[in-house]
Amino acid sequence: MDFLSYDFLRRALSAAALAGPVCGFLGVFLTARGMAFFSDALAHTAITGVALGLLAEGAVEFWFGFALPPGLPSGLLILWCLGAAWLMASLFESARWRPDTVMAFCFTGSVAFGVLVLGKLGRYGFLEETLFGDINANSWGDVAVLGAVTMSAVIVLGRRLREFLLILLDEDLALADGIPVRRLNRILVLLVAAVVAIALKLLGALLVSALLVVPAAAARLVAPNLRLLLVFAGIGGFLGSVGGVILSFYLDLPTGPTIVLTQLALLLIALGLQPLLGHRRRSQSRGSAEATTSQSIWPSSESR
Amino acid sequence: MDFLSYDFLRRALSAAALAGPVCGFLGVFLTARGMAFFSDALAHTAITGVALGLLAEGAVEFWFGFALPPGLPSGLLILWCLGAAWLMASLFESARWRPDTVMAFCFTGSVAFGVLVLGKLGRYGFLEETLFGDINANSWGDVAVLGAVTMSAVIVLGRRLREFLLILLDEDLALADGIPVRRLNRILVLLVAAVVAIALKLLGALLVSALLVVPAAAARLVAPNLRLLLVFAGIGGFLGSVGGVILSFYLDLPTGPTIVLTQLALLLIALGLQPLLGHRRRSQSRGSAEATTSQSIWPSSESR
Amino acid sequence: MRNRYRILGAGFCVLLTWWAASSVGLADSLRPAHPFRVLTTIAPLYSFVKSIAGETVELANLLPQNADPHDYVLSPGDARRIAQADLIIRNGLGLEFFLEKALAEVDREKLLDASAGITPLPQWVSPGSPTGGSRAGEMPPNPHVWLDPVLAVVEVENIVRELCRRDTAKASNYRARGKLLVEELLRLDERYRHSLDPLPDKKMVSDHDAFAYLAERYGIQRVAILETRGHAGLSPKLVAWVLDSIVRNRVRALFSEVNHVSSELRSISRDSGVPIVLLDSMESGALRADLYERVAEANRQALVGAFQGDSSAHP
Amino acid sequence: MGPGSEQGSEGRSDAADVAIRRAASRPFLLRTEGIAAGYGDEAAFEEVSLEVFGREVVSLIGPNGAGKTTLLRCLAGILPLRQGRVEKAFGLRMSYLPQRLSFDRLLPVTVAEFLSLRLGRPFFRPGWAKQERVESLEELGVTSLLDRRLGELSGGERQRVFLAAALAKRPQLLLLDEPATGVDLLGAAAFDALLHRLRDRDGLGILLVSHDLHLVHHISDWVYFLNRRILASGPPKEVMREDQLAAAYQRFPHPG
Amino acid sequence: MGPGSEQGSEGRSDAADVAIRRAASRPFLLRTEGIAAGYGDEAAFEEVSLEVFGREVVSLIGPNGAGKTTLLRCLAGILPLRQGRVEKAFGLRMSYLPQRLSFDRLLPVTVAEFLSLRLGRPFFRPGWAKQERVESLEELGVTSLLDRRLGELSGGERQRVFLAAALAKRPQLLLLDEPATGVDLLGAAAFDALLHRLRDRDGLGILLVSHDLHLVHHISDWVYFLNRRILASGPPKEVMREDQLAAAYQRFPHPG
Ligand SMILES: Nc1ncnc2c1ncn2[C@@H]1O[C@H](COP(=O)(O)OP(=O)(O)OP(=O)(O)O)[C@@H](O)[C@H]1O
Ligand SMILES: Nc1ncnc2c1ncn2[C@@H]1O[C@H](COP(=O)(O)OP(=O)(O)OP(=O)(O)O)[C@@H](O)[C@H]1O
Ligand SMILES: [Mg+2]
Ligand SMILES: [Mg+2]
Ligand SMILES: [Zn+2]
Repeated sequence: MDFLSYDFLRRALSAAALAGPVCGFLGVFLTARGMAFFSDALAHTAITGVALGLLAEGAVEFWFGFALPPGLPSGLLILWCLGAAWLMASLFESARWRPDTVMAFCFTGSVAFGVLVLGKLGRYGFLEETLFGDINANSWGDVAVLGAVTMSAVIVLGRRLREFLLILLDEDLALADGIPVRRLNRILVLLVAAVVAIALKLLGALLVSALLVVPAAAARLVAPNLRLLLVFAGIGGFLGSVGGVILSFYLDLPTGPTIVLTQLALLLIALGLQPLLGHRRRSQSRGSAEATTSQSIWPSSESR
Repeated sequence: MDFLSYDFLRRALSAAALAGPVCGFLGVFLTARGMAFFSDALAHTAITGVALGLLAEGAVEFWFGFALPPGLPSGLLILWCLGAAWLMASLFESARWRPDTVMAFCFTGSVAFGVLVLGKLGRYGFLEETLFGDINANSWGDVAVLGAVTMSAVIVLGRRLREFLLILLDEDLALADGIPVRRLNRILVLLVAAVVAIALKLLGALLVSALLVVPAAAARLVAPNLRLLLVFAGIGGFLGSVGGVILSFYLDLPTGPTIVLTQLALLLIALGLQPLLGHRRRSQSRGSAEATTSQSIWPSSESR
Repeated sequence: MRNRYRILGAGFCVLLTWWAASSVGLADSLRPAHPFRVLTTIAPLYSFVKSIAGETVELANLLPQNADPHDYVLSPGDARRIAQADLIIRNGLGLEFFLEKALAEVDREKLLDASAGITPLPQWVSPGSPTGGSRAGEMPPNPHVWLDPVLAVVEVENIVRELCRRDTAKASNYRARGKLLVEELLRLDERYRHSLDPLPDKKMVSDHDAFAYLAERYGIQRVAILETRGHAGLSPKLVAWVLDSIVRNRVRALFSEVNHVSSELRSISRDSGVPIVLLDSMESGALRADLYERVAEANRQALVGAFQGDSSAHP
Repeated sequence: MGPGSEQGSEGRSDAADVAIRRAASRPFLLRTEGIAAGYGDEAAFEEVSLEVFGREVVSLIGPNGAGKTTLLRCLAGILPLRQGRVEKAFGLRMSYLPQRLSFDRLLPVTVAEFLSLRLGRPFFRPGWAKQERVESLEELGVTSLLDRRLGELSGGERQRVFLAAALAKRPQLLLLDEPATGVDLLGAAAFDALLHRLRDRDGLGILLVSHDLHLVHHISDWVYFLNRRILASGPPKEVMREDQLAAAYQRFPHPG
Repeated sequence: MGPGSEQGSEGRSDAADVAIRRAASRPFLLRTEGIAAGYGDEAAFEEVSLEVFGREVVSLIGPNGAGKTTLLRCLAGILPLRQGRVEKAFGLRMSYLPQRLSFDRLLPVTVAEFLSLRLGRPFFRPGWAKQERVESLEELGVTSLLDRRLGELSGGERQRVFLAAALAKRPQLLLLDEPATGVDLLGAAAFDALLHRLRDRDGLGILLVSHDLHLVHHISDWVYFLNRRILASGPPKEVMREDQLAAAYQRFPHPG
């Protein structure tokens, strides 16, 4: 395989292979709660994060006389995203607004503030970088951080899957079953934030939400049940992002948009597959309808 | 007033005064249906619109040998936005996805496609323009188009307010009452699309959703009922956008972000006012609780 | 049973991930012998190298025609070209922001800043803004040095020196052709001087500060620059100040570039009645050896035309 | 008449008699002929033919999942028909109370505003609800809730509000899907009295879906028993005798 | 005993007697002491002190908006208390059935998956629900719904599923908020039988909120009458005599 001889492509592929499935999986949770734009909003708050980072850099240089390394380091960006996610999660719980409203004003507010500050500082370059990202410019260090985040996401989700899914179904029921809903919600949001903070470097704020939303949306088309929804979303995320990297190499296109368009192609394929699978689902539910009519008219009388 | 001597500022002020209240008003409908990001998604599809416009321009020049006026003309942009809104509205009705999921993949798909094409054409300048817009660069023609759209929005909403609000409350109930829910939903979506297409030139895709979402979110904080919610959202939209233009002149800041931050400042003021108004509301509902307890224990027995 | 397939599928994904991640350890591919590979970032540098080295080097340029260096995003092809290049020639002074990340992995030895040794001008700060004047010193440098033919000579000399050092076998060839190019550039400078010096009242309002060095060299006063690229709109105060300055200074032309005329400049042109004259910063020009001479000549004629006032659009 | 007017058994002339008397004395409102509808590819009900006249309460009973809600949604015009046709009296005004209510609980709609919207009263001056004494609002205890927000009502209060709004619309035909769900004892009694009054005084036709067979038996003029198809129909006294019902269930596991 | 054990009237020793006998013969599960909770600044209920023991059905009745649902939500741990305290038996396992069910109707969760999640069974192999014969699933007719999606059930079917899941959890204390809403006749009968069996055979304590006073009267061992405060409590035979109830309503319009 020709493209594997380039180190930057190996990095890009590893990053895509790590981020793709985890994002797809997390996306199921986000799309089921009307938070499809969460990643998007979070990614755009990074603009304000970058702006504040630059301000802080300037302040440190001014007051203490030494220069920080330029730009907001990855570590700080992750911290920023975690903080912003925490804040938004608190606002979600305030029950005055729907989550998407909260996200929308955090989104626009951050963009407005960030753009103002970056404009005053004359550092628009960072804006571009945050909006578009560059998967071909990441280092093995980034991949390692991504790997760590992915691992922790997998571990947390794996161990708490039942709880997370119950919360997804009905928060009240989950609370009554003694599940720490608030805590798990926060954990989920922070996981997404960490993944987004890193995916940001790969795809940029404008496209990162595709990684989370599109596989889940595609999986909804073909999954007959929740288990397969989760599995399909993970697989779709993997195929879309790894396939996107490979395609972008062979077609010599920017990688980020190619990944997104590959994911969307998967969505269209799922749309095409739907009639076939829909058929299976229909016959399934027809089966259960027969079961209903074959019992006596009051459904429960047979078992008495 | 110093700033009124500049023609471009008069234009900017008129545009803000027209777009602000209508966007605030429409925002109430969007935020109540989990469509806070609709304007955002729509605005970003404009990137693909611009890209296709450029492609078409190139094709025309190549095949027919004459050059079209550069850029996508306003008229075509509006048409594009209307088309995209129509498509999204059809997808909303498909009932496979939540609206925000639909918007998220339309959003990222358009950005990805647009960035790819604009990148290949080397016309990123249009991307900037679409993302950021500039209220100070509009012409009286733009203002006139905005005025026309605003007028039609006001007329449609004013005449059909009851229907629109019933649909907001419960679509099934509205359908049973003989309201053409589908048609009115489409009309609403198209109105938003037209307003967004024009607001795009003022604030750009990144910030346009603030015009729609923030006043409605702020109004929710202080409005004790639906009537005042609508009124406050309209007033908030007006104050925020006109105030933003004026502030941006005196503080020497870019206008778009300043409008958004002014709107957000109004939101914070509303948050501060909330305890006061909350007090009123409490005593109100305490009143009604007394009414409940002053009837006999079965609430309806008193009237029998 | 079906469940087992699902688990197998998931396991397959994990395996693929592992494979992709571990393929790092694969042996580096062997590099076959190849001609000297030079990579430039923008079209004017490409045109210089093409003039100096002709077909003797394998020359590539990063920025495709029409792309804007201020907000370019690298594609995997670009990353490959960077990885394969023996010498990367960039303009420097912050122009190639898009390269910073990618270059972090590249051997610094392979890199040449063509603008080395030039004292840069700071980026334009509007005197109209309250903090403007005091901040001039701390603004980042303006990278567009190549548009001044005299500074272009410095860049050409830098390139010739580096090529000779790296590719000693063809050094004399490079030096000879470099000399020709320098002479050509000096002739251009002469023509600029000849045609522009006699013209009075040379004032410039533009929406991209690409022509700062050129203006400095030939006595064109930059009245106002509305830097719109990558900006979230302008402050109305700045626009108002620009409008006032245009009237006060009797500016006779607004300058912009093909495909980059900002809507703000159009609006100002409409409001003030001052026409827009198109120049070319070559940033996104066609990849040809004679790009520089041709475009510089076209720019000269446009400038002369604008300042001679034969464009009778002035009110 | 036997439990089904569909079977051509010995009860034929008897059933026909009752049906003819029913039709003769009352204004025609709505008739369906062999309609079917459903979700996906599957029909929730099929071959349903029924009639509703003015000045009568027609009940639709049947087990969970029988298709009652689906049928009402079809008649209300929410769901499209698959087959058959619906014939309506000219200019028929209908009002529908859905089984599931869904709206944005955070939206600050007050009860008075909701009533204004639903009843087509002036939205920006909802004071009318307090001044005018609307019968159904008063009797269902909704007048004391007028300033409350719809989203913060208890389940039963909300049901009362929606029910009162549906009754207050004063249509010619009322479609009620489990209207008394979650409503307390006195609320249910008030509802019962209102139904009687709307039928007898105002001549409304009412199509009622309910699992409360006591209510159905006591209030209905005509009962349809639905389980994907109509298995039996007739006056409640005849259809709802316990032995008859049991027999009917045994006899028609697969209707048609 | 009179309709309220709260009043220190002539029935005092009688009421105390009954209460003592009740406590003596049954394991303690849960006791609240003067608790209050509500929304916003307002209390939905106040000064509520009640007890639930094992092997008994305790019913909570009261008008719409009385605070019954709010009280159950407090006991289930969903809503925080404002005042008072709740004492629970050590390691008490509770199961709650909410009055309003809300979930994403588009999410493709099957009934079997929901049951796996709710009952803590293996989520990726929901076949257990078909193989094992779980009593409450069978009797409430949920076994035939296992492959259906939760979002496409009818109202009554959905209520059956949630109810069956709550019962199948086999907790020590069941909190049921209007459990038989929308469930058809036979479903309600099955539910009734199940309640009896859970109480008598498995020794569960059950706190039931219902507007079906017939059911309450017939099944309860103890009844609390709530309208923001507890107005009366006692065995159903005593609290729910119609004259007594009516008297109680007249006597306590403003409790406390
Ligand atoms: N989310 C909420 N926000 C504000 N107030 C609420 C909310 N939910 C209920 N209330 C109010 O609290 C009071 C008690 O409500 P609750 O739901 O506990 O009543 P309930 O006894 O269960 O009534 P029902 O029999 O109708 O179910 C009512 O006045 C109700 O309007
Ligand atoms: N949105 C839906 N999508 C798919 N199937 C549905 C949907 N709603 C209902 N069904 C199915 O259609 C059939 C009829 O449902 P319907 O709601 O009409 O029953 P019902 O008679 O009203 O029952 P209940 O007494 O429980 O309210 C049921 O089998 C149900 O599972
Ligand atoms: Mg129903
Ligand atoms: Mg309740
Ligand atoms: Zn430039």
